Amino acid sequence: MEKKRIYFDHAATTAVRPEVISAMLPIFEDVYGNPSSFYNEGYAANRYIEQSRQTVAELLNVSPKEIFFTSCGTESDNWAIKGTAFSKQKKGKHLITSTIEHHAVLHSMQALEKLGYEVTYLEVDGYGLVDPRQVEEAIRPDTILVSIMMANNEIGTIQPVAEIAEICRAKGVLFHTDAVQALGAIPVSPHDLGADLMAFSGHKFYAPKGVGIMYIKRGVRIANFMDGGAQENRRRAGTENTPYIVGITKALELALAAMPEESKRLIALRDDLIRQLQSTIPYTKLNGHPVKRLPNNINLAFEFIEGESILLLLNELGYQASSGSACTSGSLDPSHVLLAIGLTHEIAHGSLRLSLGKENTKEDTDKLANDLPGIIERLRLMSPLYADFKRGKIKNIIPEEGTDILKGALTYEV
Amino acid sequence: MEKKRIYFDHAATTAVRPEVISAMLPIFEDVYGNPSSFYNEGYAANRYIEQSRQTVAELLNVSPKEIFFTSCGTESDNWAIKGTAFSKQKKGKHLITSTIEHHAVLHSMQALEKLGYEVTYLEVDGYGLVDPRQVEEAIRPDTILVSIMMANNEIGTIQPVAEIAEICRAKGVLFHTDAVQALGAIPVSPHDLGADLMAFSGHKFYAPKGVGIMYIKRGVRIANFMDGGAQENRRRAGTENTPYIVGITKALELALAAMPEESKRLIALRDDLIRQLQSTIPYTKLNGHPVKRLPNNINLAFEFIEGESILLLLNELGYQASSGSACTSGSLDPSHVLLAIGLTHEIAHGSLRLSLGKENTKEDTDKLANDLPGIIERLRLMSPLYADFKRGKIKNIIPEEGTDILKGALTYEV
Amino acid sequence: MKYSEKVMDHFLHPRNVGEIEDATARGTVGNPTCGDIMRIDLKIIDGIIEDAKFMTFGCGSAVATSSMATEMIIGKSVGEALELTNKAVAEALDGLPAVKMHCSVLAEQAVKKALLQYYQDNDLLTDEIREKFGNLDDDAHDHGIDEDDLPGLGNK
Amino acid sequence: MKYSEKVMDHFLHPRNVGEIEDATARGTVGNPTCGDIMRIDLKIIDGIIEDAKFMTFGCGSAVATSSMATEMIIGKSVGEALELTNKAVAEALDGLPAVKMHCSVLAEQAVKKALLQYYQDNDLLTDEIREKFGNLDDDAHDHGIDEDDLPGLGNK
Ligand SMILES: Cc1ncc(COP(=O)(O)O)c(C=O)c1O
Ligand SMILES: Cc1ncc(COP(=O)(O)O)c(C=O)c1O
Repeated sequence: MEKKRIYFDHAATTAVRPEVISAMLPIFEDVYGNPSSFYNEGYAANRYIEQSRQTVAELLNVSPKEIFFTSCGTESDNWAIKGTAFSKQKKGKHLITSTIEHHAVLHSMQALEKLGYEVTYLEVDGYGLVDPRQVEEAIRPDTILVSIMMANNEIGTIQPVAEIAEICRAKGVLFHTDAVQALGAIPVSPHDLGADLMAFSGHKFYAPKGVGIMYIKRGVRIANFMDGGAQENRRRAGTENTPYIVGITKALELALAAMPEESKRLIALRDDLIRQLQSTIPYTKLNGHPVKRLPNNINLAFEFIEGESILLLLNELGYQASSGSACTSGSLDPSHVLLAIGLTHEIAHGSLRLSLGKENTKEDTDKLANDLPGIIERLRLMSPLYADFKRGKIKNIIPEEGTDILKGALTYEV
Repeated sequence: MEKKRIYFDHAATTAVRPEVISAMLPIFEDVYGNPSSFYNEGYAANRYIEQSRQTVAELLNVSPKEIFFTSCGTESDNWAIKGTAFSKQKKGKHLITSTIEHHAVLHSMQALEKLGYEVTYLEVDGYGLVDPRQVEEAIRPDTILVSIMMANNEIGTIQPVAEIAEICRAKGVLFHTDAVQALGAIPVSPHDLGADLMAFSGHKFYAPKGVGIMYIKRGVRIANFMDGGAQENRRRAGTENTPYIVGITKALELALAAMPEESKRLIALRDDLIRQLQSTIPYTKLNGHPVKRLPNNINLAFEFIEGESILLLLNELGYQASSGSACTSGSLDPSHVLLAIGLTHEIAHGSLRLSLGKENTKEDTDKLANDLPGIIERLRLMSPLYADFKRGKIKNIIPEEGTDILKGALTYEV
Repeated sequence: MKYSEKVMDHFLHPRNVGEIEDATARGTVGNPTCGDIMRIDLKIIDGIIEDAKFMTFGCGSAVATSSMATEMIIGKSVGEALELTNKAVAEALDGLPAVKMHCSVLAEQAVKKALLQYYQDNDLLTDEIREKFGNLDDDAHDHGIDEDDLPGLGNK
Repeated sequence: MKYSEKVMDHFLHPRNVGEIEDATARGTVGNPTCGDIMRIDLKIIDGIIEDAKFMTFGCGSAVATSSMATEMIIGKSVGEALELTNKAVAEALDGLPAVKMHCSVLAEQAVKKALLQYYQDNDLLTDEIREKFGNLDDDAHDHGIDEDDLPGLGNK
């Protein structure tokens, strides 16, 4: 069973680049001093951290004072949302977000609701787009934060965040954007964007899991999330994880240097694979926006079958991917994102996310384009829904020739 | 200047053990899958995490369901305190802690005060000990949490936490203990102790900085701190840092295996060094308790001089240590711990912490015992306070022969 | 989350997939909304289950449990088949992850639903037997597991 | 936090440490509570600072700035010495970390306080000159730095 394994789950996490491991190793071995100390070993650690901050700042074209290292994207999101909530409660307790945010945002919002805050969840259209006018309409005098992600992790839809930031600025409301999926994939410029707060995570661009970055615009004051020592200019406590800080910086450098070429390459691979799969597999829907889409993201719904089964069969053939079917998580609900773009439960359960990355080639995608139709067919032939459909007892929801949008789709009556 | 460098700052942080680096490296290289996924690479990551949890649980003699991996000791403390506060506010908004806690605890408490919670800060005696009877007296019907550290990071004092836990249990109040300095240094048994919540940090026992452990007693329900995905049994979100989780586990295994011998060795080194320094350097006070003390901790106050200067001269001779003088942190106040045990500002400013570790030998401590008197003398000869003292214009606070406790010490009039 | 080898074997090589043209009885349980539907067809001759086939829309363990369930009842009498429990199915598969135990419940219920039809069609339903069917129409999706035991998938 | 080589040089090899037995004037500033005290002794002959010595209780930059300050005023006239600014001292040391700028302020003030004594003892205090002394008794510890710029030490 020693097949070549093909990794199509880059949106979940990526392998650490060898160059990043090489950059971190000497730090583990030699730069162990406490960065806040009065001896050579500590100065060395501190220098690595401050040089990293400087590099990240240059790469994002911001000031080093606007860059804070955190333990992950989740922490950055929690900090942005709860930090704003706790420091601005005199102004108000109302926050705005969308229904398709990552759980790091949604669950932070829900935690605030339990503490007496009020949250407006904006709906999205069939492509997963937030309408900036709805943001404007939702802002109230007591609104303290708008949090809309830059790009969605499941369906890849890229939001009009600059427009939303502009509205927030005009209304004097802080704007946070979860840019975890965006950084390294599409251009990210906090100043051009006009965001006040931005969350990033290293393991989406070949740094290790467990290190993130938080951008806080100069002058923006929010409460700390991680309270404790005076690290990170007194705004993020906890002994600094020097190796990972060096690692995320190296990874970001490499990702951004490669991006202009790489994003073109991935878009071509992506669109080719989508086209192939939609033409060979009937009753297939492309989830997310056809063009306002992360270069590496493919999300397809295959009618009549369930996602985990697809993943298991793919795994047998050496592919790694993910699905929006979450029966496994103990909840019966499939991905909240897929439901938010109007998919019925049964269609959402049959979704597959393929997220490409640097090591994927046309050979890989062609191989998948060749293998997947058989997998889908095999599962359909096992599906009582498909049998009923063939027998004319139920109607299909997705047209035979495929589609990229569905509206008002009905649920099967079984 | 290629002298052998001697590291005496193990209480601040430790170098990652080579065995721990070796355990982590293959994970960085090969086990990159998303632990929550449906393919072999993800299963592998997940297996590493669950095996680590199992091992940690066995080492601490608790259930794996009581162990959660976090990003650092600070996070564990924040979680324990804020998680309790946010989930128990119907019962009350009163918390109890001591004046000598780590900032991860104290600043979390202060953050809660800003949100309308009330905190009682218990004073300690001259050795830094909390009196369990005072805990009992401070508990009110609306008290939701008592947080007293197991061992202090600056002066090494070991608290009567089992007694305090017993009181809390009897009164139906949750008990958290910051055991960051204790784990790996002295026996730690959550169940015997009877704590509900405990915080640990890897980099105090030769794991990397940026990974911690949280113990939550089965049945104890507190709000999540890191909200987001369903990782860590839905109680701590964020993509799992598999290499560090493997690393902290390996480090804990090794630390606990070595502890029985190592703690005896360190106590002998520690007491010998204290004796030597107190006998050769006049006007020297031992801070902290002479016996109820971490095996690796030495904290001395040298009258008439300032700590940073000592550190800089030590660094020149190849030693790394730390001080309770915090003039550098922008605050004029020296360590809150040293003030809490009754030191005047000027004495507290002259303190030095030497924290020993596995690579320190008798040769190291003897070398220091030989070098330090000259450093202290040199600084005293530069000190206007010492000149005034010699001239009889001011009186000494610490007796010439040294002491381990001071009460009602006066401040100099200059 | 990882399945046992038995589960994977039954998922990858499901036994008795399909429909029985002239089935004596059919049981369909589950709900597309929840992500799993199981249908079991039985061919019963003289009170003996001569053949059983299944179709399943669902996850790996849904397929594996239906496959195993059909294996376990073929050749049995209807009375014996009625004693099939979800635990027995799960055990025969060398166990299921906690979050997947509901699949074995579904498999048991699909078998029972088909048997119920057989008992009803043949007027065999005594009060005693009726009890064995329990409340088939109740939510077949009561996962019945301790929330505390749920590992979960993050959507990333 | 790291000091410049100049600061370390003056800390490790301080110039002019000590007291002047027959000092013309002495200035002591700072406060043991704050962790630094500086004392500067001046030997002034015919309005020229023939010698200066210091004693300092304080951190590395407190020692270095007092050492540098004495160097900068020896051989100068009292009028010239009066123009010494904390900025000049800091610059002569190739800069100080932001959190340590107050040490240079202390050094300037110690010099001024000694000079003030000299001007007073010799009845040289005109209104114009009095102004140059500013408000010596004000809190010499107003760090005057943007909180935002403070890196800090965790107590660990
Ligand atoms: C007693 C104590 N608590 C908490 C912490 C914080 O741990 P970490 O640096 O891993 O956040 C430390 C060390 O820095 C400590 O000594
Ligand atoms: C959009 C988005 N936000 C936040 C996160 C959380 O990042 P992390 O896993 O580093 O906590 C992820 C990935 O898991 C993500 O895709």
